[in-house]
Amino acid sequence: MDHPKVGAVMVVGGGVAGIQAALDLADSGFFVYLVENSPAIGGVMAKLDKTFPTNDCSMCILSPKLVESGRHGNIELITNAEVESVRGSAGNFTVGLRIKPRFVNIEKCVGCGVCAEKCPVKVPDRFNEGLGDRKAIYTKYAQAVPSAYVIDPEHCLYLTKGLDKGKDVCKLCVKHCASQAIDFEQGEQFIAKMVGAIILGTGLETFNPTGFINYGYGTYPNVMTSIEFERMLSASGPTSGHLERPSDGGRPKKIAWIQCVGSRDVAKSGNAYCSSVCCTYALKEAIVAREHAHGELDAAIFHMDMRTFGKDFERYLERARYEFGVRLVRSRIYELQEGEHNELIIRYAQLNGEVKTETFDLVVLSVGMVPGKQNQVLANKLGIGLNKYGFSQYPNFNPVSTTREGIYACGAFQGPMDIPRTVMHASAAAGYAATILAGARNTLTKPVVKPTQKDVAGQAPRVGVFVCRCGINIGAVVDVPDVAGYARELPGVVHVEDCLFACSQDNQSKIRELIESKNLNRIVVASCTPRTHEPMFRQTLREAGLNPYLFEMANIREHCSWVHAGNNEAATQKAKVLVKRAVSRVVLQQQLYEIDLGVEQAALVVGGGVAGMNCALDLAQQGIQVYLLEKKAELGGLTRRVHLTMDRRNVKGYLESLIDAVESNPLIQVYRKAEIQDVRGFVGNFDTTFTAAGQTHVINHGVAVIAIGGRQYQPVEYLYGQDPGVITSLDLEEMLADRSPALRAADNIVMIQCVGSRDIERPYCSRVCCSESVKNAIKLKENWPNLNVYVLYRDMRTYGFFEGLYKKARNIGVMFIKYTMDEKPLVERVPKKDGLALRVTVKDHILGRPLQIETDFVALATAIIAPEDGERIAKLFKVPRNSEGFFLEAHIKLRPVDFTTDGVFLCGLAHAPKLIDESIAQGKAAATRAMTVLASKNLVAGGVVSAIDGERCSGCRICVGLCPYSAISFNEVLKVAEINQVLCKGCGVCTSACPTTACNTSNFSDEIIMAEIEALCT
Amino acid sequence: MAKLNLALYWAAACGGCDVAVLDVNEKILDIAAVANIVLWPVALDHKYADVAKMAPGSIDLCLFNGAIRNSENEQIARMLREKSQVLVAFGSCAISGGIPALANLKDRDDILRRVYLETPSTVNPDGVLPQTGCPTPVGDLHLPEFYDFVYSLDQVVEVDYYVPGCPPTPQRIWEVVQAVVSGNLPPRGATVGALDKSLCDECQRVKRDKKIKRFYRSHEIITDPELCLLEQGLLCMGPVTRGGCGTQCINANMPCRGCYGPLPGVTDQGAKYLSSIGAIMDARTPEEVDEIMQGIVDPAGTFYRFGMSTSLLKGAVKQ
Amino acid sequence: MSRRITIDPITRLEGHGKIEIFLNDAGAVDDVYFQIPELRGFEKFCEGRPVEELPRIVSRICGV
Amino acid sequence: MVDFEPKIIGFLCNWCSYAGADLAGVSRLQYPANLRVVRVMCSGRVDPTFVFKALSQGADGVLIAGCHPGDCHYTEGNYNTLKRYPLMMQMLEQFGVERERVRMEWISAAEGTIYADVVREFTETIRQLGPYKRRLVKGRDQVG
Repeated sequence: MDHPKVGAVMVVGGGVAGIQAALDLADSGFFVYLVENSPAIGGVMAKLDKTFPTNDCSMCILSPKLVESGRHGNIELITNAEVESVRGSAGNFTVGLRIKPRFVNIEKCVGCGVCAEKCPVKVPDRFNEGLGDRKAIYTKYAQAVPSAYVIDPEHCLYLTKGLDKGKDVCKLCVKHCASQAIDFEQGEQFIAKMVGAIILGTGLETFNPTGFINYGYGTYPNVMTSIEFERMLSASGPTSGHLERPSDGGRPKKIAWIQCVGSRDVAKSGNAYCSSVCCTYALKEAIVAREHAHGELDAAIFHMDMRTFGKDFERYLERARYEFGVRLVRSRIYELQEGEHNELIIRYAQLNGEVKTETFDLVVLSVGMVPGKQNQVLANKLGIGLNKYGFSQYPNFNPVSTTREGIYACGAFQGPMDIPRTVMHASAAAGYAATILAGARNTLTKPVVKPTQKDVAGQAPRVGVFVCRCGINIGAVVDVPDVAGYARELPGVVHVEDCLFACSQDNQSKIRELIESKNLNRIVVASCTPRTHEPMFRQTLREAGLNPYLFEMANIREHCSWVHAGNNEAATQKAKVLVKRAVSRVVLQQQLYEIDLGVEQAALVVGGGVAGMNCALDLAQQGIQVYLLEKKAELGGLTRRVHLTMDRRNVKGYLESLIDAVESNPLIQVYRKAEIQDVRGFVGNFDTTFTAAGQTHVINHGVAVIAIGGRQYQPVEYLYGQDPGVITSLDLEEMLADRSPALRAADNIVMIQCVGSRDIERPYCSRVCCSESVKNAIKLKENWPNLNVYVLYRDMRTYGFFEGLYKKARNIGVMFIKYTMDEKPLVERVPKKDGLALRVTVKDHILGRPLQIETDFVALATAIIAPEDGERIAKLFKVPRNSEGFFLEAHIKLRPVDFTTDGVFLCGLAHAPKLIDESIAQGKAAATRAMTVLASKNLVAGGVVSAIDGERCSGCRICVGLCPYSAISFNEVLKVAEINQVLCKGCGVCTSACPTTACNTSNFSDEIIMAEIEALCT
Repeated sequence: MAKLNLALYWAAACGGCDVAVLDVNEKILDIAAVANIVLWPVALDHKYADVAKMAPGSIDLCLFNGAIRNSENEQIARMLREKSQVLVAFGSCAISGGIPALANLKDRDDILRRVYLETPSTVNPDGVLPQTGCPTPVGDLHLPEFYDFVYSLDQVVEVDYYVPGCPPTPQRIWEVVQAVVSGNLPPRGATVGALDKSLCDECQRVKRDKKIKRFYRSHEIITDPELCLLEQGLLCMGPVTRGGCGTQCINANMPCRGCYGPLPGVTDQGAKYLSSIGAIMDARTPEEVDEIMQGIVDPAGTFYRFGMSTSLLKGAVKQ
Repeated sequence: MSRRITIDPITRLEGHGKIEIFLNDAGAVDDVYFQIPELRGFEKFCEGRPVEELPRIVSRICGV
Repeated sequence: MVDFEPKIIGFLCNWCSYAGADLAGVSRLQYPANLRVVRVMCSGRVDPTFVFKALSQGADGVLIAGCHPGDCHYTEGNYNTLKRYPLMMQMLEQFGVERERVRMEWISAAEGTIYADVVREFTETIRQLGPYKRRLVKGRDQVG
């Protein structure tokens, strides 16, 4: 590429995938255009009530990222926009965008919602799957980002009936909009943006089951899709979380979920893949539904295989079954009948063949994932190929690449995947973009300007109070002038303003000007919630040269006017008390400073497997010095024993090329037979001592990545180790690769699944064994067609596109026999003519009678277990592990490769069992996340943090061990506890636990909170 | 240099503080050498009337111990305040109500009924309760009024210095006397005769990490004399109490009960201790917490053993 | 005229006390009252306290 | 005592319950104006001293609200609240404070309706209970 690289990236699609990729890139020195075709970012995840496997509330964990990307200096949100054309090549693209008019000026609109109240037109709300309705002028959902409203051109009276006839029809919104944000002159815009790379994350659509007439979706009112049920569960949904039967609004007593609607189905939908998420989300919906009904609900899930293969998903299945009483019925439901009160009758065959009928109040169709409608249109415009199902995933060792260089894909655009894997792929895609644009880092990003700050320490407080009307949102209920008058009398207050919109741009300049002219050293804004507006006001204080922490808000909107609308007198009194609290707090607040810390531009990668090597390569290609430590004598880890991927790609060849690339990269220093002795320091400044080949080294590095992989379970059951015929699937793969004669001579081979997985000691699924066994079975049948291959399984978990392999195996005669935990197969050695032979006895689930197979080989699908030195590494880096010994990430969905301890990252089997492609993606994701620390050149820490006064600490150690971020350590020499302010997140738990007030959290001290209480009580 | 007029008085107390002053043993002579004791009911025979006649401020130093429980306590407290240059709240009762203030958990009438009517050894057929006034053929008799609340000294009169402890240890008393004699006293309102760090700073026991699986009542466990008592599951209030007592109770293998009062900046010793204890319980589920709670039977009576009067809630009030 | 002698407080013992001596006109003792004004209520506030803590509480009945 | 207007103090954790209260506002759910909010970064920061301080300063009821166990933004902060609450309630009972006056709730950022219900229900409970009679230590001059 001769032309210079553009230091910007376009991310298409504003769901959780696009948001994660955008934030990672924006935090590591690239400008990002986040293009979303709907009026607000958030994607499908914004529609979810809770998310598995932790039952976190979806909005709780998504909204911080929404707000952050909404106001990130290096991200430009372009909503209501679609990609029209793309020209150029990797490093230098020109993308044409078509922006549909919003008819509302985003800058001016403050999201007060008055227009929506006045708008006469009601429209079925697609966000709530049509269950509720919205107005013609609306926001996509309550916490939408951007929060500006948008007018629906198909339903707005003026736009449909007035505009072209030049008549002023309706226009109530214009009349009532206090900040003149409505702008009907807006037309369609075409703009072009220059970017270096493009990331596609336009996500999924749920399968529309109308075609399944036998399920009666669309005709039987009490049949709904899982996404509609999700909206019904959601507290901010149409029924605000109450379970209601659509037919009569009554409370459902019995709900059935039908799995695999539009997935694993060739006949009707042609979607022969498994959508990977429906089993687990059905469990979640059943659990949450039972919680909403306080247990008085019979929840049954009709399924073929229960595919909970992700990290902690198996435990979730067990909890659903035993703790939450969800009924799991293994039966493929063909059709639904409707009784005369709209109840639904299901006739199904049980395992033992007996036919049963049950009636349910509600049936939820667990619809699968299909590619977004525009994905095909977008792919054509970008010139990238999609597979036969319309997804972009295709067999190669670059899991997030597309068929065109410089364009990457992540999330459901690639293929059906859950949110943790989506977020990993988003970070990986950001990593690819960053590597090809490494030279152009920090070229287009806006530098963070820090004006000089005047020191007001010691001055008597001079408080400026700004009481906001927020148009009529506050003003209509709270008597703002009365509150302003009251505020004038409060001690320390020298100036009070009564403003229409405190957050508007012109009011920011008024605040700056008043700080100057009135020499104010404290600011109180009485308006809305600090959660969304505090950062903005703090920025205003910074620009006015005042320490941003000398600021406090009184929430007189969400916590006052909006919730006491009918009681103006009480709301006004309460507003006064809330302002009094804010003033009594702000006068005690001190100036806080953020500490800039240098970040050593070097990374330590522990573990030289596929994940570790990919991470090291990505970092090195972005100019970072990498130290790669491998415990064994050679690189490669467990992958050395694998020959082919599921779709027959040569793993050995890939591994060799990967090892060459690592060894030949000048910035990567590889240390074999390395063992870490000691790790000190913290994010940006670690010092690690290790020995390698007899020498001791001490290196300084800014970040650390743990990629120490996993181990293969050594079976003790099924005569493993006592009979040469009993081997593991990896042994079998080896023999297959060498076309070993013993195999050629064999008549029967029996594979047994879940050996060491999904049992009491290891209650997790090792994810890869089902696909591995199917791969081997197909290769066996292709080599030797008349060889009998049996697979004894509990649940066949060939997720995603591997479902095709499972189908192919069945077609070419591989026999699958289901066994249950309490009737495991029996492997014995029985006398045969010239010695002993292996015999496997298993109960056939269809015949219900034991089946005896004399076999030449028994191939055990053994579990992947945690790395053996996991505990030692965990202690060295002070990072947690889960009960099974795998490492515990900061957040299973939103930060899957970070630890709660900053600066330490995680990838590969050490996180959880996964396929080679997934380890590659996670390795690259870890590199990207590490770059957000390394690229910032200086880390900002501090602000609201805790500190311990060494003079007053008595060494009682009550606080030591309380901190999840290991920020508190004990100084054995001085016999006092100390807090590392870089790691401290300011939660204040140590301050509340400290018995002597030696520990204090700045601006959340006991003194301040007591003052607040006093102000609120008197 | 003229002798120091010294007064020692006891309100609702047990006399332990006065005996503690005697425990300075031979140094009592040094005190006698520099001080002229004008009131010390436990040891000397001065009468209230004598003190009443004294000019205001003529007492240089008054060591006032005991809580204010009845009107006589209050009356004498006000008189001594008026007569004294430096009024010292001496010992836990004067500073924060002490053991007598445990009565604030009970109702005034229940106390009288229990003491004068219900106790097995009481013979009081006609159920006579003490009255403030009692006419007799020869004249009226008066008794002080029994208040429904036990006050600390500074809730009644202004106090110049606080010397905590139940009782304050002799060495600390000697230090206070010397400080007064030499005149180098910290600003008024300060606590003297105690440290600004908690007992843990003084305590020689080995401390490892505070993760408590179970709490024990003191008779339920034989404690290891080397190890921190709290870490062994005893509710030792050392961490939340001022040092200065030489960890006497802990040295006797008994958990500290917080008589030296809270550290500077702590508003309520009992609530603060509860906050610390809650943080170091090793529990994740409500069931586990209930399990651990079995070992804590009387939080109010234990965590406010000496500080009920100055606690935030002050006592039990019938709602 | 009958006289009344009050010894308040009585000293050199634990606790508070007051003696009121009433003399008749001849100066002889007509009647004497010995009054104990002190009450703290250990009998009541010890209720509800753990038995093993009692020795550390009731020791404050008298510290002399 | 039904015309008495209770004064209630609510300690809300910034990440979940405060956000839930915001959502109740955004969704215009109506509830009585008796509860006044103190925002803390984590419910684990709420020291029982604050609850006693509120009661002693004139509050008739106190609410402590945090993230559901497992949801905590700081991973484990709310477990401290879970551990302190029963011990504090046992002590409050000894001080004669009725159990219903101090309440702990787990409220997530999406549970605006639950927050509004809790405030409505809690205000009514306290209204029925009547004002909290606190021990007033009158000024130094009129003791007794």
